Formats: sequence, C-alpha cells, structure tokens
Amino acid sequence: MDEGFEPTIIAFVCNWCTYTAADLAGTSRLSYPSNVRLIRVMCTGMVDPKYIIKAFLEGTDAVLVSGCHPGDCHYINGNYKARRRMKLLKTILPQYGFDEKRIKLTWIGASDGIQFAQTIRDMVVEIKALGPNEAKQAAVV
Amino acid sequence: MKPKIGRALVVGGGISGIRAALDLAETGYPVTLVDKAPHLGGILSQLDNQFPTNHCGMCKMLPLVERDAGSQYCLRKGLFHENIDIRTSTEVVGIEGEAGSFTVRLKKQPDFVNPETCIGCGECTNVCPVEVADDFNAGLGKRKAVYLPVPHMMPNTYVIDPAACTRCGECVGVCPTGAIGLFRQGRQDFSVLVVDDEYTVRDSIKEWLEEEGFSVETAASGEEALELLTRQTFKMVLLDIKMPGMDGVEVLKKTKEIFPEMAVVMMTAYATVETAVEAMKTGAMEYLMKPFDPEDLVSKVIAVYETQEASKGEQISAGTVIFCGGTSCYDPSVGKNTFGYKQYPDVVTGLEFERLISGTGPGSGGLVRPSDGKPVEKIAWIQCVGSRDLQSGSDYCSGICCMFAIKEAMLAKEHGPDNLEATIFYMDMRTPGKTFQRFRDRAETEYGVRFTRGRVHTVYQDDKTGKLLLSYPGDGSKRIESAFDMVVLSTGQKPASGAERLAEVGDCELNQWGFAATEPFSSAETKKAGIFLGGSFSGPRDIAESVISAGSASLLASVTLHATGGGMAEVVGDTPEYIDVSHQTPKVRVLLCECGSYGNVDLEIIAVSLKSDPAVEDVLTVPGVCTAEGWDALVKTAKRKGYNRLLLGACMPYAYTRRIKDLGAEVMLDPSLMDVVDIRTPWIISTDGIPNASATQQAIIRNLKSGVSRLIGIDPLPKSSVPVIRGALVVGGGVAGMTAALSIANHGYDVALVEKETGLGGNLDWLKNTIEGWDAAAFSENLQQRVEQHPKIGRHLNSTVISSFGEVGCFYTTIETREAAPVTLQHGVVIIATGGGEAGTEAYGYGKSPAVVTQKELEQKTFSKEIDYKTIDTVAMIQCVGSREEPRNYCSRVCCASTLKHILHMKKENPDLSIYVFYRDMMTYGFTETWFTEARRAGAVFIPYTVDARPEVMVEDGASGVSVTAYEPLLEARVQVNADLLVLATGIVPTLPVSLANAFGAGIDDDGFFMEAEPKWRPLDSLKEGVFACGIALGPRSITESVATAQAAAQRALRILSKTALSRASVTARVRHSLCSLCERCIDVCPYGARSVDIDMQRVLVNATMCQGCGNCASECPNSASVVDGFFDGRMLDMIDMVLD
Amino acid sequence: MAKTALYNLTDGGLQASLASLFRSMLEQGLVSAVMAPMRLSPGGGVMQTLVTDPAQMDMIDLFAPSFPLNAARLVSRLSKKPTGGTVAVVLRPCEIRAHVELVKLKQGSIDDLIVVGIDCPGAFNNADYGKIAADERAGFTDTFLSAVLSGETSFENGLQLSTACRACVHPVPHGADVSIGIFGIDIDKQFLLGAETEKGEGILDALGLSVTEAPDKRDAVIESLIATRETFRNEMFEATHEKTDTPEKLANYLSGCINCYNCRVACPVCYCRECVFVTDVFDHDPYQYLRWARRKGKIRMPTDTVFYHITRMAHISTACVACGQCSNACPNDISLMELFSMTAHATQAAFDYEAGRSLTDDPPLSVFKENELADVVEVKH
Amino acid sequence: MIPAIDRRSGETPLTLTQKLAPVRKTILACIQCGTCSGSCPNAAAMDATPRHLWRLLLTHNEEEIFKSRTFSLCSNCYSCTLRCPRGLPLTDAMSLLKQIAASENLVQYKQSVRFYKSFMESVRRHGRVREMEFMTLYFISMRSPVIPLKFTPLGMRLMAKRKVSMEIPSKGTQKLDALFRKAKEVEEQS
Repeated sequence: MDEGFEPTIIAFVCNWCTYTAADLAGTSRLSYPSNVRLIRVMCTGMVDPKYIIKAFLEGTDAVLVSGCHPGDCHYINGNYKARRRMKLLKTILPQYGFDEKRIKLTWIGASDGIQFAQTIRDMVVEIKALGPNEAKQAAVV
Repeated sequence: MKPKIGRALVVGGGISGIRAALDLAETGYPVTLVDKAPHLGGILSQLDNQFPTNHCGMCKMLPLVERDAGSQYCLRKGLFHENIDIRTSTEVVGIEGEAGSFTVRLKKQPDFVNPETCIGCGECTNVCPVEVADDFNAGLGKRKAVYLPVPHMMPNTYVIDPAACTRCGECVGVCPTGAIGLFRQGRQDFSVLVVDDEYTVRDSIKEWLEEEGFSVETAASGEEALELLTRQTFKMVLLDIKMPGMDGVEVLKKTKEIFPEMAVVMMTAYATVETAVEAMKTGAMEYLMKPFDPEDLVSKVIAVYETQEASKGEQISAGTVIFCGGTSCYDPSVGKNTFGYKQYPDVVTGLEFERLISGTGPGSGGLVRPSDGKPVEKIAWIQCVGSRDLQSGSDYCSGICCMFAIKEAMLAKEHGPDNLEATIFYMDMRTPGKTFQRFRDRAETEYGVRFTRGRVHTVYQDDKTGKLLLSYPGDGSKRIESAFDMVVLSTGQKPASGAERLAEVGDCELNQWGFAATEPFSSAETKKAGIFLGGSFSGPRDIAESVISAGSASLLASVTLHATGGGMAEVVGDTPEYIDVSHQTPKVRVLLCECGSYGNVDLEIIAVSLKSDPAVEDVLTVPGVCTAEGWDALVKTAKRKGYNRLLLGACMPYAYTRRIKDLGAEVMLDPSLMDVVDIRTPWIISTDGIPNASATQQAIIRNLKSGVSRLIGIDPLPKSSVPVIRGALVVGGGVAGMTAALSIANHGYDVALVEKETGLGGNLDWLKNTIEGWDAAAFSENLQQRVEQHPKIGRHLNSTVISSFGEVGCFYTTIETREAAPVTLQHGVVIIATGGGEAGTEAYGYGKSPAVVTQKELEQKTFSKEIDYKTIDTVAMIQCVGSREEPRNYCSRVCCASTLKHILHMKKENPDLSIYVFYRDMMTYGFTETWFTEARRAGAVFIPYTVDARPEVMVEDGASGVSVTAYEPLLEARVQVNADLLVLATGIVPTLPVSLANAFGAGIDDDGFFMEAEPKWRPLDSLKEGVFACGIALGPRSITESVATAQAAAQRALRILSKTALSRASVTARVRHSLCSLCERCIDVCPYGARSVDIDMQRVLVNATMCQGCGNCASECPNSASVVDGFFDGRMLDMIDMVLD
Repeated sequence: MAKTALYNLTDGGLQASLASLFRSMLEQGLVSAVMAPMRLSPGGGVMQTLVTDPAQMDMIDLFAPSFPLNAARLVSRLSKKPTGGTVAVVLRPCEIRAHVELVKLKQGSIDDLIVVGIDCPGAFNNADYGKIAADERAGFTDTFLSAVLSGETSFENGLQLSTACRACVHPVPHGADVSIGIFGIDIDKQFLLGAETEKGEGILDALGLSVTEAPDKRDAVIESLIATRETFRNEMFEATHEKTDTPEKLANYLSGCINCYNCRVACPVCYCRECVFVTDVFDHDPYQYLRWARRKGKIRMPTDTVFYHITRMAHISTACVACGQCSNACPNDISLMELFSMTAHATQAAFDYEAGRSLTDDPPLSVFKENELADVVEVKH
Repeated sequence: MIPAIDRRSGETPLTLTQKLAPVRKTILACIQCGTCSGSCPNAAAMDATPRHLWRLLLTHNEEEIFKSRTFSLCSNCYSCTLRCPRGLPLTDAMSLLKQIAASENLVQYKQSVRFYKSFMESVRRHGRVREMEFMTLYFISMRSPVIPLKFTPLGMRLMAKRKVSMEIPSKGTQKLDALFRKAKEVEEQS
C-alpha cells in the first residue's frame, strides 16, 4: 500500500442540510481532512448517476452523497429518490471493480457538523485502506 | 401604478416572527424585524428535531413564489429577504401614534464586534480567558465571553457578552480585521469633564472612567472648567462643590446657561449636602457623596451614558406592529424545587435534554449522564413541571410539553442503547393535534416508550449508586419507587420575560395568566388597533399553531396597512434592467478580495491558474470587499466592460445576496450571472488539524474554478413569468370560509364564495356560545352581514364545485347551482373551507333512550330550554366516543372544552346537580385548563377510563334515565351512576368531498381532512401551490382557531394575489423540447405537481412558479432534456473535473 | 391463463397455416392490419412487414432465425398515438417485454394492438443469417425449427443461435393477447394458440376455435429448455465478469468502441429521441480534452466511451430485456449483450424488478418507498 | 356489589354529608395526581392513601372515609400541602376530618381521639407537654390495663434516650386556660 496515498473524495451535498452541516464543521473548526471536495447541489435527488460515474472514471477515490434525513427533505422526498439511484450505482459499479465502499450515501442534518466531520474522517480511513481507485491512472473515460 | 405599501414592524424573530415577517414581505410590504437576541430563530435555533415529524424542515417556511427575493439556504443558518430589514440585538422602547402611522423607537445593543468586518475566524474566542455557562446549550457546558451565539448561524459573526466580559482586551489584539472595539466608539465619543481642586480625586476619577472606555478631561478650578467647556464638547460634567475661587454651584449655573441640557453630577462631602440639594434645584442631575466607591461613580456615568444612547435610539415609522415575543421556559430551580433541578446534575429540563443529544450540543450528540458521562439506560420524563400548577401560578396547560416529551423519548430510544427504557410520568397525555394521537401510539407500540399515569412528587438521589429515585403513586393505594439514570423535567411555558414591558410599550393588555390578551374570537387582535400578536406571545402554542397565528396576525396587519392607505408608503424601485447577454460567449471576470491573502495565499498564482481557462476573461484583485471603500473599488472594477459573468472570491458568500443584486442593477448584469466563492473557509479545513498552505491554495483554486464552471453554465435567458388572475375562490361558507373571503376581499380582490347549503354560517347555526362566554351566534351573524354587503364578494349558495383545471395564477372552476346552469369561474387561488360536523355514534345506548344525547344535541336542547336542569339530579358525560382510537384515531380538540362549558352552565342552573365525566385524557390545552379547574371547583367529578375498560351504559325499558357503570381506578372498584342525562362527546368528522380535493389536486389524509404540505411549517398549504385550506377542513378546531387559520390561509393567498405576475426564479427547471421524448418520468417525480403534458402541443410544460428547482426531474431525465438553470449537466460534469485537479 | 386452442395445420404446413390464420383475421375484420416478420422477396431477408391486404400474407415467416431488429421500436411507432384501427403485431417474447417497458415510458400503448407472441426458437446473429444461401432461406426455417425443437443449438455451416438467444430464459411469451405455441407441440400437425387477455379470447372466439388444453409435455419441454438456457446464461455471466471485473479490464473489453452509438440505436428500450451523449452536455471544449490528457498523461480518443456504456447501464439496465440487438449492431464486435445482460440481471434483482414482466410494476427509479433500502444508507448517531 | 356513587342511591346519613361538605369544598379542584400520597411520610402506615381518601370524599363515599384511619395518622407535616399542584389545603382538610371524627364520637377513632385529648390536656395544664402526665392521662382514659404494658418497651427506650422524663410534673401555671376556653366556645358555636 502506498503510504503517501491521500484519497480524493467528492461529496455531493444538498444545499439545505448537509451543506449547512459542512459549513458548521468549518466554522466550528472541527478538523476534517482536506481530501473532500464539496459539490453543492440543491437536493440529493438532483444527483444524476452520470455525475458519480464521471467522478469515478476521472479518478475520484470515493463519492459521498449526503442530504437531509428522511422526512426533512426541503423538496419533500428527493432524498428517497436519491437512495434508489444510489442502490442502482452500488449494484452497477462494483461489478466493474469499483468497491462498493467507495460509494456512500448518508443523511446529515443541518446541525450535525460533528457528524459531517466524522463521516469524512471515517471515509478517509476506509478509503486509504482500500487504496486508490483503479481507474485513476487508466486512460479511460 | 405602483402598489401602495406601508412598513410593518415585527417584534421578535422566533418562528412566528419569521413567519409574520415573511408573509408580509412576500405580499410586498417592507418589514422591519427586530429581536433583542443577537440572532433570529428563537427557541427553534436550539431544537434540532421538532414534533410531530421529529425532524426539522424549517426551510420549508421560505418563500415558494418569488424565491429569489429570499435566502435559499437552511433557515436555521439565517434569513434574508429583500423586503425584510433585520435588526438583531435590538429592542422596541417606544411606540406612539395610531394604526397606520406608528412611530417606533428602537434601541440597539451596541456592537462590541463590528459585524461588517468580523470574518468569523474565532481567534478571539481562543484567547478569551472568561468562561460562563453556555445559554445556547441551555446552560449546559461553557462558552467564552466572546462567542458565536448560534454555531450554525450565518453570517457567523462573533459577539461579546458585556456582562461576562472583563475588558481584558486579549481579543482586540488578535482580531485579524480589527473588528473588535471593546470600548466601543460610543463610549469614546462620550467625553466627561471632571472638575475638582484635589488632584488625586480628579486623577483617580479620570483613571476609572478611562478604563471603562470614556474620554475624560480634567479641570482644577471652575474657571478652567468653563474655559474647557467653551472649547470642547462634553456630554457630562462631574463637578466638585467646594472649590477655591468659583464654587461648584456657580460653575453649574454658568454651565446651564450655555448648555441647558448638560448632564451635571455634583460631588460633595457630607458638610455640603444642603448645598448639593440646592444645586439639584439649579439643574444638577444628581449628587455623589464623598468619599465614593469607584463602582458607584462609574455606574452612574454609565447610566447617564446609556440613557443618552437610548434616547438617541433610532425612530422608524410603521403602519402596523406585530408582537411575536414568544414565551420563556419555566425555571424549576425557583420555588420549592422538589425535583432537585440544579441540585442533581442528571435532572435536566426538556430543552437541556434536547441540547444534550444535539450535534451542536455540549456532549456532541451522545446520550450520556451529565454527572459522570456514563451511558443512560433509564430515563424518566416528568410532565407538568410549572404547568397546571397553581402553586407556580400556572393554572394553564403549556400545550406542547406532552408532545415534546414523547418526541424526546423517541429520540432517546433512537440515540440510546437498545435496552434504554424511557418512561413518561403524566397526568393527562395531551395530544390534541391532528396527527398527535397516532404519534403517541407509535411511541408506545413501535418505540416502546412507557406511559405511566401519576405525578412524581420528589426526586431523590441514591447516595450509593448515584441514581435518581422517583416515587409515585401506582394504581389504587400502591406506592412505587424506581431508580433512573436521568430525569427530564417537561418544563412549561411562562410568559416571555419582556412581556409586561412590551405590552406597556404597545399599550395593550396582559391576560390573567400574564400572556398578551387577545380580543374574542381572535388569537391575534389586541385592544390597540394596529397592534397584533403572533405565536405564543398570547398563549402557549406549538410550531404549527404559531405559524398559523403569525399568519393571522400578518393578515390583520396587512388589512390595517391596506385600510390606512398604505401608511407611510414607500415606493418600490424600478425593476432593474439587464443587458441581454444570451447570445454572447461566456466571459468571466474574476474578482479576488485581497483579504484572502491572509495566511500566505498567493493571489498571483491563483490568477495564473484561473486564466488557463479560456472562458476566464481576466482576474483582478480588490482590497477588502467587506469595507465600504473596498466595495466602491469593486463596483468601479465591475463597471469596466468586457465580461458577461462575474465571480467574486471573498469570505462569507451569504453576506452578498443583497449586494450582488444591487451590483447587478448598477452594472446592468443579471445577478444570476454573478456568484461569490468562499476563499477564506478552506483555511479552516486543514489536513488533520495542520494548516497546509499549498493545499489551501489548491482548494481555493478548485473552488474558484468550479465557480467559473458553474457561471459558464448559466443560461441568461430572459425570465418568463406566470400571470395571475387576481381573484380567489373560497369553498365553504362557514366561519372559516366567510373570514377567508372577507380577508381577501378587504384587500380589493374579487372573491367567489361557494356554499352548498342555502345559507352561510356553517356550524355556528347551532353553536351558540363559547366556554369564554362569547356570543358565537352574534359573531356569525356579523360575519354574514359583512359578507353579504361586501361588493367584492360574490356569493354562490346552494352550489357545489363540479370540476376545475388550471394551476396557481389561473384556475377555471365550474360550479353548479341548484336550479341554474353551471358557471365557470376564473380565479388565481382557491381556499377550501368545507368544514366538518359532529360525528355520529351508536355507542353507549345512543338512540335507545332519549336520555342519551350528543354534545350538539345538548347545546341545542340547552338553548331551546328543552332541558330544565333544575328538575334533574344527575348528569353523566362520556368523552372520546369513537375518537382517539382507530379508525378515528385523532383528538377532536373541542369536545373537552365543550364538556366544561356545559358543566359550568348546568352547575349555574342547578348547583346541586351531580355531574360525572368519564374521560381518557382531558385535552384542556392552553388556558382551557382554567375552566377544567373551575368545573372541578363547581363539583363535577372526573373519572378516567381506558379503551380496555370503557364505561358501560344500561338502558332499561321505560326508565327515564340510564345507568353508567365504570371502573374507578383510585377506588379500585366499579362504580355506578344513575343518570337522568348522558352526554356523549362524539367528536368531529370532516366533510371535505374527495372529488373537490381531487379537482384542485389537493391531498386528503387518512381521516378525510385536507392534507397539508407539511404539518409544521406549511399547515395551510397543499403541496400544489395556490390551493389552501382553513377551518375544520384542515382538522378539528375551535371557532377562534378556525378564524386564525382562515386569516392565515388568506394571507397565503395574498402572497399570490398581490402580484400581477409571478416571475421565474433563477434556479428553475425547464424542458428542452427538441430533446424530450415525452416519457413523463419527470412528471412522476416532481413533488410539486409543477409539470404537466400538453397533449396538443406534445410538450411537457413546467409551471415556473410551482417549480422549486429541486432538480429531481433533471436527474430522472436520461438525456438532459429536463434541465435546471444553474445546474446544467455539462457544467456539473465539468465541475467534477475541476475539483479533481 | 385463460384459453388455449390447438390449430390444425392445413396442407401447406406451418407457414401456410399461420398465413391463413392472419389472413382470416384481416378478412373477418378482427384487425385492420397485421405486422409480422415476412420474407420481402423469396430469397431476401426477413423483416417486419405491415400488411393490410389479406392477399399479401403469404410470405410471412415467423420463425426464421433472423432477428434484424427488436420490433418493439416499430410497435412503439405504431402505437404512440391512436392508429385508427386495430393492428395485430407478431412479436418474439423479448420484443413483447421491450414493448411493455416502452409503454411504461409512455413510448407506446397496447390500446389499439393485438399482441401476438410466438414461442421463440431463437435466431442467428445478423451476419450469420446472411451466410445462408439466398435460395435456401425460404426452406431453411422449417429445417431450423425441427432442429431447434429437437434441442439443437448448432446447425449446418457451423451456424449457431446467437449468444443472446442461447442465454434467453424467456422463450415463451407472457402478456400477449394471442400466443402461438410450438414448444412441446407436434408442429407437423398443429400449433398452439393461446389467449391471455380478453382481447385475445375475442380473437379465438371469432376464429371459431374450440378450446383445447395444451399437451401435457409442453410444460416439461419449456422447463427443460429454460433450465438449459439458465445454465448457459450463468456461465456467460461468469465469463463476462471475469473479463470485466476491474476498470482496466472493462476498458479493454470496450476498447473497440468508436462512439458510433449503434448499440443504443438498436436497443429497443433506449428510447431517447437523442442520446445525452450526442447532446451539448458532451460538447466538450478543446481545452477540456487537453486537461484530461494532462491529468492522466494520456487519454484515449474518442473519449466518453466507458462513460457512455456505464451511463447507459444506469439509464436502461432495469429495462433491458437481453434481446442482444446491441451486440448485433456493434460494428466492432464488442460483446455488449453479455455485459449488459449481466449488469441488468443484477440491477433488476436489486429492485426485485423484471423488465417486461408486467405493465403494472413501476419502473424502479420512478418510485420509492419511505421505508426501504436501509442497507444503502450509512447511519451514524 | 357495585357501590353507587351518586347521592340519590346513597344511604349516607344527611348529617355526615353536611358535616363533610366544607371539607369536600376545599378539595374540589383535586386532579387525583397523587402528589399528596407520594409525599406523605406516613402513607405506608395508612390503609388508604390520601389521594384515595379525597377520591372517596369527592365520590360521596362518606362512610368509607370513616372506616379508614388515614386521616388519624396524619402528622401535620404539610408535605402534601407544600407540593399539591392545585395548591389545596390538604393538611387542613385532614385536620377537619379528625375534628369531625372526634365530634361524631366514632368508636373506631376513640383511641386516637383520646390520645389527642390527653395530649391537649397536658398542654393546657402546663403550656407544654409533660410526657409522663400525658401518658398517664392517656392510659387512664383508655381504661385498659393492657395498654400500659404494651407501651412499656417503647417507654423504656424513650427513657433511655431521655425523651421521656420521669420527673413528677409540677403544678401548671394554666396560662393557656383562656385560650382553650375560647377555642371551645368557638367550636361549640360553629
């Protein structure tokens, strides 16, 4: 295992809950690794499977999709739809060697800054153990 | 013609204040929203989860139409609306004038930390040596004297607690932007002249005062003093009386001649007291006796300073005022405190418990014992702490604590270990809301929460185990003692701490319970015209009720503003015009704030990297954008042509919503083509705590690049809008329908009121008066008259809706009137007020004996004098007949109060009458509790029963009465009542036709009531915009409550009717028809019903007003035929690319 | 299932009897048109043909091992809007299943259709069918049928059924109005007509066919056929998985892809008017290519090939009926069907969904339940 | 047998009902929460809890009340009054019940009535209680030779702890006589 491996995680966070939590983690100066790249979306239900496929093909080591708790969704039920799409991707991508652990869905509420930081920390540890995404260096898109 | 508008003032920024402010702002009025706290949100900023959904969702209160006018982020993070002027740390100190033209005096707490320049870095907190109890965490945990009042609030500006701050000045030194002025400008401007012949006196006074931040000059003699006074401006003089040469009194006289307003405090030794008194007559403010304590002197100066500051307080004009002052929580440590609160650390209040399990709480979310951090296995909730307690002056029910405790017990079950036991000790479990009974049942059956009837009298601590011992009465004569790890006190709501003062300022009254008094049949009207009440300021309320009452208050405020001609009309500016750049290649100008260079970030390198993207036209820097000069420089730079997208790299993107809008108007660029990227916060995100300059730089570049990418993707198409037919349809002519119709018609819009019966009035044709003694019949009559005479209201009696199509802004509804041809009405919104009626029953001998009647029949027989109470001996009453169990598993809210009303009436007629009430839980929420007490005092006997052991009724042939037998749990025996009259409380059932709801696309819940879009935050809306409901159609409620919902629903409707067209928000979905295959999957996934297929055009249409921009359609669409502005797939993929660089 | 009847062959044998069956449907006015695979000229290929003139029915050849396209796409065109008459469409099971998916995607309907499903003996790859000499084609169908029905999968000239057909576990139509059964039937004498719907029963009644039970052996024949196919299919999945279980291997597997999008054109359930990959979403700027190349040092051109295939899986694998037309359409002989059906099998299982099973099963990604898929979500307290 | 709780079918003598009316009035607002029962230090010894007693009173089970010794065990500690959320004067109500029991001369309370009377007599005589005299008065009033024997062990223990003095009471000052006379007068008037 490459000791110096620093995984890159793309996090699609919903504008209402998890983005607020991420912000809160920032303003509370809860240290969490800089491995995460936040992409704000209005709703997790907006995350097109293409985005995640693209992210993996471009070499991200993991993708986190995080939104409001069930029932909390600003848009009523977008998070439930996201959950189905994540199930789909968690079925397709592992067939081609993208470890299922690299694909995560969580609900992180606006006041859960600590949980956000913890989730990222845990993910970094987990992905470090898995090693880099195999597609990272492959000349494929 | 420009609309006439007038300003509204909303006092209190909790839920009801925010709701009222938003309601009025969305209707087009400018609003000033003040709160004495340094943040908005009230108690809700401390509650992560709220019943009955056990989640948040506060953001659902934000504007749904004209979304761009408001903030588009978590509401707990803060609020922005272009029509709302938010003033925190501000109090109302005076209100003068009349409805339509009030002059309001505001007093703002001085800012120790300049909110304009504070960047929220938190360096100050790190160095602050003072620690005090953290009030955000309900006193659990510690915070510093300089702190973030609410951690998730934006902008995250620090504040200083003046009471705790020792003025050590540590923070001033470390603040990177110099935002902290500990001895604020105000005090430095307040210069004091100290006149004394004794050097030591002058000098020490000077030293004391300067330490407090005041400017001080000294004079050794009267002459010198007068000379200084002519040369310099002073705000205050401290004057020694006995001086050689000109003495103090003479100096005073001369000073007063030149500066009659000058505050002069005399200093004197005992011997000259008489002279001092003399000086007071000459105009001295006060005198101080030598030798004096420095603290006395300083506090006197501060008092003078603050009085002067207060009188300086800003004045604003407002046409109407809404008080949303909220409530305070009962403090169980006062009084007898038999529960050991603050004595045993594991005894906490409900609010403290909430903080304990919160992610932003002191324990970071784990459920552990505060005393030793050990996991909690047994928790007890004790209800009615400070409620229903005459000894603590609360002969009322706080209404929310039962549900609050159930919610907390459920959360505890979720957060705690699997074996966690949660027990709620209660007297009556009050679940009078729409879904509350099922919520309680779910807690019991699904979560395993234990409900134990009984009041715990004392909490002891077991010395050996440290556990808390509770003893309480069991069934019959048993006494049970049980040990718990933690005890949560369900503390009641008390009147807000400033209630008395605010009522005085507003010239309105408080009621016997200390809450703001309301007028009959209104939860929002006060004695004083133009001043209204929202939320729990007028009595304990939960979120939905607060939202409703705020809506009711804002409607009344709107009526006032409208009726008084708009009051202090402020003219809205012209709609800004933007240059059409839709055919231009995207060219982005990036402006970087130089503050960003804090921390060795090289803006040069960033600029070079950004320019590698051909779409980036140029990268420029501006100094400190947060300062006025910086902003001017930015505007100047932005005015230089050559670009069509603008990206600003600065801190706190939230702070720029309004500024970007202004900038857009100035440079004629659509604000949706501008964005702000945070180039400061990445500093905080450091690798495992170690700041890394190059990583930071990379992070900033990535953020900017994705910002660029997002901007490129924005399609600057001219905004379309949805036209509005400015008329409303109201279905149902009961009290709710009539009130809603009048509320809208009074704003000058047409209303069609459809009623299926031959006359208006609904249930008020049989309901004659209320428990408070108000005349319901007269109230209804008055409403009917006003409706009939209103030129804007068209009445359609004997009529029903047969079909409708259309969407918000334009519906076509066909109504059928008996013996007439159907007509089609065009309207912009619809309010459903179809009401409900008394449920029927076959239980308890109903129909088998004339002695068994329903509550409605009792009301009718009472007023027709058919029953002579003097001739009967015994009355039995059974509550919850068919209610609160499946299939009608909801509380009808009104029956318990109705029972009490009848008891008091019957007892008045015949004091010797024996009355026995068989009940499950008396739902006398709020002030109705007082009538419960009264009914008991009048001698009625209340006997509880459970669904497993209901009362049994025997009707004997030929007998005039019936006998009721039931188990009396305290006597542990069956008891029998031979009653002359048996009254059954059968509850309320809705009369909302399914076809009607379907016609408008509104949902119906399992019980047949109107399905609200969200039970807490949108209690009057349907998910389909433009369709609202009020009154009993929503759920069972009293007349006053129905009126409130009607007014609030009217207010929801006015948001739409007040505009000729609703414009499209910048994040809205649209369809690229040439790509669309019409698979309609987008229609299926749209939560708002904003999409439809136009068969003729073979197109999928999006109603831009109903669409909220969630993008569920876009991700469902396989080929990007459905897109959301601002989130175009091509750019999203590019952003993914960017962030991986 | 409702009714079955045995249709006794007339003198001309199976083909002629089928022709006469459809002819009488037209003549009796039961349908306004019939769309069925038909030989365009005696030695030509077989293609779906829309017939309104009963006299032109002679050349139908329902069981020819030729499957040039999945006819669901054609049925979609015929049924997207009202046709103004009833059309009988003769389809293989995979075509019916694809049509069911398209109906759910509002790309067609069943209202004006009589769906006639056939027991499918399978077909060759397009290229293989072309290898049969033109003058032999007309007679080949009968030879082929008897071979298939006796369990053969390989034929003269080394021809064999396409991989998709050998892996097909749905050889018998479900949900058709009328079905034509040959498995377990003595096709020298008769074939089985079935009716699963009211519409189908109406046709059977109008044709005056008396209800007869299907021969007992039929079920067993079908069962064993499916069992064989299943074994084959599972081995195919295994082999394919072995070849694609890393991103690198997958890229190799797809290395021949030239972004021609023929596979998606041939795919019956890829219903988009225009694939997202040919829209402006993938209209990259030149500098973007350079950026990608820089990041990895080299980049395969054309780009977006693996991306395209995986995205297509995300889009339509839950609707994939494994008809194999993607493989048929690939100019560079990429074994797409193997890859797709492997993934589709997994995604459909994940949602307990089966493409084409029923019109009432909601497509898995258009719906949700509040309490489901707990395993997908990472929960922390 | 089902006890009827409404007056019409009750057999309670009117006088008792009337006598109890003022007591009932003080506790009408009772919500049966049981705080009184929980708070009562003597509850364990009571046959019916205070809550039960109030319930009997409210449901017109007057006779039942005087079958119970609950109120006679009340030691006037005021815990219940202090904690009653309704603010009811429960200790006073207990006292009223004791007085009614005394004035009714109910046989089952003879012992405790005599106990109280003896206590008061001692107080009347000396302005404070003289334990030995009080006990003597009590034993005499009981007219039972067994009773003193029953108390011997307790008496010994108390004496050992000097809680009971053997000292022969000196002649009292009878300073409280007037007070007692007035109280009696008032009682008789009412």
